[in-house]
Amino acid sequence: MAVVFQKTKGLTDTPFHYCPGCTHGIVHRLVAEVMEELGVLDKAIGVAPVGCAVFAYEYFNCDMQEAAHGRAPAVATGIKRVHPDKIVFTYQGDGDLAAIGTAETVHAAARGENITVIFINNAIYGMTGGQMAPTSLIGQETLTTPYGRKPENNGYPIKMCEMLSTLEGASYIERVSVYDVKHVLNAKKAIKNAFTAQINKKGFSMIEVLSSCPTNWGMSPNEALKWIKDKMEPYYPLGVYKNTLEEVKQNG
Amino acid sequence: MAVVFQKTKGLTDTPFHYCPGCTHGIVHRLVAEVMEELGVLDKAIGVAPVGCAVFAYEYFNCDMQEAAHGRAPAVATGIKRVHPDKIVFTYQGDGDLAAIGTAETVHAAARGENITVIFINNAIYGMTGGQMAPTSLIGQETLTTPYGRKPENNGYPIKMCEMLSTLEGASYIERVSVYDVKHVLNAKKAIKNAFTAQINKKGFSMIEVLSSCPTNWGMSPNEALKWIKDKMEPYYPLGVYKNTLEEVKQNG
Amino acid sequence: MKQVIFNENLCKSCELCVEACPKHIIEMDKDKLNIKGYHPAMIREENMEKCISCGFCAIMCPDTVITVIK
Amino acid sequence: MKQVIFNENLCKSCELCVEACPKHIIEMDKDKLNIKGYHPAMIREENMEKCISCGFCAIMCPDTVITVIK
Amino acid sequence: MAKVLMKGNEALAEAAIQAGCRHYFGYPITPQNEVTAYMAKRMPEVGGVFLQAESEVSAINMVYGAGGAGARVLITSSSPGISLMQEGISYIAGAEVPCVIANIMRGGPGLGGIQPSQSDYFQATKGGGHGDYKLIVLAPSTIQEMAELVQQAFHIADKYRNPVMILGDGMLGQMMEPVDFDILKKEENKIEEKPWATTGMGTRSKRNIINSLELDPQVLEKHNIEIFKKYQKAAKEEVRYEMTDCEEAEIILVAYGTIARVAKNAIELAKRENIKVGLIRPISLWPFPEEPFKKTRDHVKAYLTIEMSMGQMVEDVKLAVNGQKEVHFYGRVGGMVPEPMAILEEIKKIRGKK
Amino acid sequence: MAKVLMKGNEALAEAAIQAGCRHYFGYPITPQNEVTAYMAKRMPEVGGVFLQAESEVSAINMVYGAGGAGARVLITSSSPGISLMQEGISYIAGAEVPCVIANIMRGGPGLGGIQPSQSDYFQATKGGGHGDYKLIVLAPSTIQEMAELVQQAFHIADKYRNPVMILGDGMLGQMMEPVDFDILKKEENKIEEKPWATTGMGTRSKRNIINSLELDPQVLEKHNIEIFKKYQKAAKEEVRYEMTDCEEAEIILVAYGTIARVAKNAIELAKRENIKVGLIRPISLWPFPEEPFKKTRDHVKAYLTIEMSMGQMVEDVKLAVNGQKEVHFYGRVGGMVPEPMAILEEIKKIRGKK
Amino acid sequence: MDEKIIFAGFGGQGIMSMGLIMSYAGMMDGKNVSWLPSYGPEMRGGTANCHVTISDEPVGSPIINEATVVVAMNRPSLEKYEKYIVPGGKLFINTSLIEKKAERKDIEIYEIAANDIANELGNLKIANMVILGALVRATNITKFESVLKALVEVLGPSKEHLVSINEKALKKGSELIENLNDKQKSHLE
Amino acid sequence: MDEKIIFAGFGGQGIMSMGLIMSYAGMMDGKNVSWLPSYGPEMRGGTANCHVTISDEPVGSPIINEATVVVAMNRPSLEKYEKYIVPGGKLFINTSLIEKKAERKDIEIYEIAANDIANELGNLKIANMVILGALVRATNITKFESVLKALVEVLGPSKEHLVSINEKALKKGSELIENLNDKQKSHLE
Ligand SMILES: Cc1ncc(C[n+]2csc(CCOP(=O)(O)OP(=O)(O)O)c2C)c(N)n1
Ligand SMILES: Cc1ncc(C[n+]2csc(CCOP(=O)(O)OP(=O)(O)O)c2C)c(N)n1
Ligand code: SF4
Ligand code: SF4
Ligand code: SF4
Ligand code: SF4
Ligand code: SF4
Ligand code: SF4
Ligand SMILES: [Mg+2]
Ligand SMILES: [Mg+2]
Repeated sequence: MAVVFQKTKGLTDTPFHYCPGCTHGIVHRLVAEVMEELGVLDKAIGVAPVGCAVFAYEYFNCDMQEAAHGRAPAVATGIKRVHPDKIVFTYQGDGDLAAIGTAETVHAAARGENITVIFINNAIYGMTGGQMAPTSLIGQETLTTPYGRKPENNGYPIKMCEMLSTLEGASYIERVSVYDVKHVLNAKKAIKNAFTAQINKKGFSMIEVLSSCPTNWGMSPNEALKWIKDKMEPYYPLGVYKNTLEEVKQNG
Repeated sequence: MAVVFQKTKGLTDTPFHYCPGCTHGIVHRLVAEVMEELGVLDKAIGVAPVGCAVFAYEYFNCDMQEAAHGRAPAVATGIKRVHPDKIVFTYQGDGDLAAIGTAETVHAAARGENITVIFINNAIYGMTGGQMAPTSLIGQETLTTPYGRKPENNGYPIKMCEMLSTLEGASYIERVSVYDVKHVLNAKKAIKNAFTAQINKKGFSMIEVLSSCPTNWGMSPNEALKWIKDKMEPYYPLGVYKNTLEEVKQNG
Repeated sequence: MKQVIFNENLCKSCELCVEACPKHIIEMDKDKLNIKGYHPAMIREENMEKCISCGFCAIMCPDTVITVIK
Repeated sequence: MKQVIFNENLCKSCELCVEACPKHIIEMDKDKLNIKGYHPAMIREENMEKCISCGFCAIMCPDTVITVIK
Repeated sequence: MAKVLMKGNEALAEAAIQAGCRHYFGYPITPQNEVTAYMAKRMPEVGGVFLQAESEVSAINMVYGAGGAGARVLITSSSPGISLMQEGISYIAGAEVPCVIANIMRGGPGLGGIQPSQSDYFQATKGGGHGDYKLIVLAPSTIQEMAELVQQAFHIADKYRNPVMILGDGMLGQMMEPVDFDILKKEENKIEEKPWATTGMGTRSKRNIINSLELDPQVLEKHNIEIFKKYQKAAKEEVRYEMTDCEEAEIILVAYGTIARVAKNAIELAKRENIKVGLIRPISLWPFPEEPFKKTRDHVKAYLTIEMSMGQMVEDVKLAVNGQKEVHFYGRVGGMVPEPMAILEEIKKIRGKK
Repeated sequence: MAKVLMKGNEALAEAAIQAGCRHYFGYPITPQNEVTAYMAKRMPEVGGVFLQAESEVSAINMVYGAGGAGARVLITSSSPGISLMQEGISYIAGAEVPCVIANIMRGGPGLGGIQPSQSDYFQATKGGGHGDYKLIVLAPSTIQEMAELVQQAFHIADKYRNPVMILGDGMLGQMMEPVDFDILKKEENKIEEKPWATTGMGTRSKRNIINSLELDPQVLEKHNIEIFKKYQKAAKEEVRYEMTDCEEAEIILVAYGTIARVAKNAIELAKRENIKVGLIRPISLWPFPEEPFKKTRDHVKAYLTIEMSMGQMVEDVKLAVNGQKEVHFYGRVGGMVPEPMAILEEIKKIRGKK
Repeated sequence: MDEKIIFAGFGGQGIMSMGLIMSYAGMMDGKNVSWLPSYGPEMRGGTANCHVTISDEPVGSPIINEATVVVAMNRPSLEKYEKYIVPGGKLFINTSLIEKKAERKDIEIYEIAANDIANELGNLKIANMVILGALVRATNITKFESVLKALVEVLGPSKEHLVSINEKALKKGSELIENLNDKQKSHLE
Repeated sequence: MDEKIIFAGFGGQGIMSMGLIMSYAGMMDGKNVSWLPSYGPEMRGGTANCHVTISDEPVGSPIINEATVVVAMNRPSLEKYEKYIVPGGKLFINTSLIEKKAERKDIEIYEIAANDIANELGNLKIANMVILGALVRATNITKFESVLKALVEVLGPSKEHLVSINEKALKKGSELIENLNDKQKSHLE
């Protein structure tokens, strides 16, 4: 009898509060599995965002700090500067990381702050009920773009990986998705690379995960996965945007 | 008798408060000349930063608003949305634009906000007496990097043109300098392109000017110009980073 | 012995596992409501043998409902 | 008539014009202090004719001290 | 338009539009999201601008820009978002730019919760930002009053060239009541010329400058004093309050916003037991109404301030009562709402005392 | 180390380091830049961390992270920068994270000026951020006291798991006086275990979580009440003040920080004219000292509060005096400093009244 | 009149609409009304409720601590709100989803298998209207015609096609009450 | 003793150092001292000043409204601060840069061509020390030795090589006062 799959010790027993089929759950599990596999749970300190993942501190089986909206990278910086040998990560949504937290994100990367950022791009503000995110697609209808996102009024969706990879301090940056098994497995590899970069003290690492919000997209969970693939992926190409790491290159 | 050079009507008669040889003065003049030449002084609204250029509102011969530190692009956005047919510009230092105002800068660009940003990169916080700027060079000694800027502690200097040109909303982005006559003339051309982009409603335009701060660099004004050329330019390559404009291409 | 175990009360009936299973053997138990009020996912006894223990269902499940044993 | 006019009281003695002038005819007036307490830039009468009215001095002057007339 | 049933947040938005507001900048936050959603839909219909900013910091600075440029401009948020605006608000007051800011309060501190609260009273009335400045703060108690006060807020903001704050709580933002927009005073919708605004010089000979910087202490002091002259005027002309059953009251409740409604229920309960209780409901929190206290403090036995906070407005009540009578406090926090019965208990306790 | 001549800003920084602070996050702003510069030089020498953040918003959140992770951490700024920190400060208080925040105040509102001011008193003491929380606020009057209070601030912050604010003005930051670090109480440098901090679980069995979110109103209310119990304790144990010549005083001045020094000069002037004037100098602004007023309000004729503001602390003075005696106010703003002679004039005016 | 009604159930059961329709109807009758929803994440998956006041006097607090009527669409709602009802008040229980019996003896209790009836009518989503129809008939808080008008208002132009099925459900609920025999009313003592 | 000294001049004239050295010297004498500079942009190009108090009693306000001594290193300083001096107080004027005469008749005035003397000593930058030397000698606020010790302190190890030239200037200033004849003192009436 062999266990093919069982729940990681990286997660607590608290059931997720996420909506049915929300991929926040998948990404949580991947991060937790990676931390377990790398053996860093006992020295990990996570930072939860304000967004649907606000309760992340209930789920990750390690010390956690809950940040103000957008400020997770600053909070993580504070923690990391106190405990440079601990593993510090943030878990953030697109509103959190790419709107209100833009400066904190850019400067954590520019500083080469040795932390890992997990960035959930679901093209919407999930928690507050479906407003436009900085990553919402052109034409996308949201609570605050009821006539569809228009470049003239709302500008263009931000590509964070592309933008941050122009910064020298960034060590590992990859965009992945979780819309099917293959991509989930690849996402996990990417997350492992990012944590490995941190363990090797290479500087700032970030994994952007194209993720779903069935509730606010108004779709079934499976339709939502298809929407990631059909609509998001073409605008947000998957791939490694920055990789300054010998070891990690072999890994990835 | 022909006037080869005389003071532009784009400037008021108030003498600049800048230190001797500070190139803020040159850039002020260029912006003012461009506005005069384009005939937009009567419909221009400028936004002054917090930084050595805080008194810009005393100098530009047009309506002006003084912004909070870093928030000039947001203030300009507010103005432009009220007066879409007026010419709105900001004038900002590197601390203002690339540190505290990072989010405002990035999102004005991402929105394709139809404004023009003049960005003075002097690799230092001039007004507060010479602290590290996000653009200070590695090894540069400042009040807050008394042992030289070290990547491990202070990260890497940010290249704003490179970063912002990854954004779709940016229409015209160029980096210039003013360390000699040729470069001053070229800087003026660039600034004209940026304003022209705005007049043609193309979206966000920004000109980064490598500039000097003799006082806080601890150099004579002429030495400081040489430092721009020898130290800054190699790290911050001059050139057009984004140009989505037919008309402007001809111009530039 | 081959087993796919559903921690029923965690299931939210999202059907991601259903779509993920290459053998199409997972379905919602329309006769049952779990404590959250959802029809949980299940595999009928008779279909269990078709399972190839690929773990895809568990990989796609957002709520770590599933354990796969070979 | 060729003229390079210095609005003396605006000058801060930075010497950027000095460096910019291809004819090396600009110097600081060490005998004079302007209202700001600086020795202003000047061109000696005898050097004026060397001026080629290129305007470089004015282009580099950060304080719009200089007017160039040809 | 006859009466319509509307959420407080929606009435806020609609009243602003009817008052001529064509510029809204905001950032989503519960429990005020309906304002943002309403504006996103409505503004394009009336040719106005709705802009979702990248943050509250940015939004308030857009407001500063737009208000300086002459627009009637609205921004709304809830507690943590309002905290982020404190620098911007201080700038707006310092530069004498009119605008309307609404805080639909939720429980704090920090991330806190999203249920109703009144624990930002100090921040709103004493000055959460730096420097000497005041907001004129209006606290509606019904949806109808929300509409009316929002409209007046724009008028007052223009009159004083100062930001005006609407202070409501999550309950007021979320609940629905009938609103009649027809009875709003139309004259307050008229926007007067703003010759000081940055509109581009055009043929104007003087440049317009919007600014709060003044390095010379003497000039800065003068500027401060000028601003405070406006506040003195406002303290005379903008005081608003409601008094209920105060003439013969033995105990007077003091409460604002939705809690004043709960207080009224408590008064009814008290009546049943033949206890005479009155209510002072400050509508303008700044300027805080002192008259009703002067009028009543001779005959009343004590005041009881009721808030959804650990005790904030109670300080202003004490200042107004000035030691003449006892001032008591009863509060619930974190989203808990005082119940009429509990208030009655408090009343009885006070009566019981000697 | 014997006495050294030091700027207030430098003494602040050095005292922090001596109190075991090894983490400083900040952003440049006048008139507190000497702290940043000093820390940039000193921290590497003692193996500590100096980090210039990208903004005050970011800096205060780094402080939240570092404080939550168990460090003694300092942040300093001046008025506009402190306004930007209001959300973060509310979070830190809500999550019960200790830290020390210094505000070296300058004139406002908005960009204002850079000369000394005391116009952030309300923000510091009433709560500039959202929600019910308090900072413990200490106001030194000399450089020596700056060093002592900074050291105590770290101790108090840890004791209550609450942010403590040092409230000084530009003058105090910029001036030099001799400081003797040897006389600081060494026990306050000892850092006690922080079993609640996020240090990585290691062999600990319970996860440590730093958080201020609580969606359940009942639980959030309880959390608020718990925090206020700490404040009640602080209100008993952390009250600090100085009384000078109050016993026989006819008029008592109330002033804090550097202005208390000016007030002392005014007392000397008054003495020459045989006017008996005393001084109450609150050292803790929150908790505000009420005892000195209770002790004096029977025999004194009136109080005169002197501030570099349009009148802020005067409200707390009034609350403490509770209508028993007149409370007057004299203030200068924008960087102007009250002069002893002008204070004497005010004293005479008050004496002249009936 | 001073009616205070609490509607409670799962998110998705149409709790908010029941309250809205009652409020509109009250308003059309010329009464003072207020409607207060629960909001935020507490609604996601969890319970939803709204408080509706319909009164001759201006509405005081919109929060209802003492309800004249409670509608419990699921079990947690019954458990939470039964105790809110004033003596003599009315409680409507959706027995399709609630097996538990009410405990109070001093109130009128109406047990309605709303989901089953809605199912029979061909649309599970109108279970709420079945109960609402019953409520209106049993309480006489508003006129039935007002409710029908309110329904049109609340559905709005985009959902006009749903008016008739909802009407049917309202009527069905109303009939249930009309047909009540004394035995069923026996809960009230 | 309760001496209140204002030093004023251009930025770059070493105004702050004069004040610092006096403060250190006072501290070494066991007095209470305070030093308050002007700061910020007002110093850039403009005037700089500092207020130094040296007193037997703890220092009250560090701001000086009534000075016992004023040092004016340039004309604007003279114009601004002459009126701050208490009757019988002392005013030091750098006549190298100030043509204007003092107006007060109720104070002691010392006119010193500090820049010229410094030039003679071979370093324009020590004009401030010439005046300081004179001040110390004329006022006896502190001991000359204390000033010399303070000088070493203020210059610090990095500028140790400048000690001797500064000392020279201090002594020169001191001598100027010693050599003062009655005629020169005639300003004091
Ligand atoms: C300062 C502040 N502003 C706004 C909010 C409200 N808010 C909570 S979550 C959120 C956005 C969440 O969107 P995102 O970061 O994309 O996360 P998601 O929910 O989509 O996972 C907002 C605006 C807040 N809590 N604090
Ligand atoms: C909120 C806030 N933080 C800090 C400051 C202080 N400050 C004024 S200017 C400045 C930086 C100026 O540097 P930069 O933008 O590079 O302009 P420069 O002076 O170099 O032209 C700072 C930090 C402020 N005024 N407001
Ligand atoms: S709202 Fe969207 S992002 Fe949030 S939990 Fe639900 S599905 Fe996930
Ligand atoms: S400090 Fe630097 S940037 Fe500022 S005016 Fe002087 S030289 Fe220019
Ligand atoms: S393990 Fe594979 S085959 Fe078996 S049920 Fe899961 S997905 Fe289907
Ligand atoms: S994926 Fe998980 S939660 Fe979704 S239906 Fe399958 S078992 Fe249930
Ligand atoms: S115009 Fe040209 S040649 Fe003449 S002085 Fe100027 S720089 Fe020299
Ligand atoms: S460049 Fe201008 S300011 Fe500088 S020395 Fe020449 S004339 Fe004077
Ligand atoms: Mg999102
Ligand atoms: Mg700069």
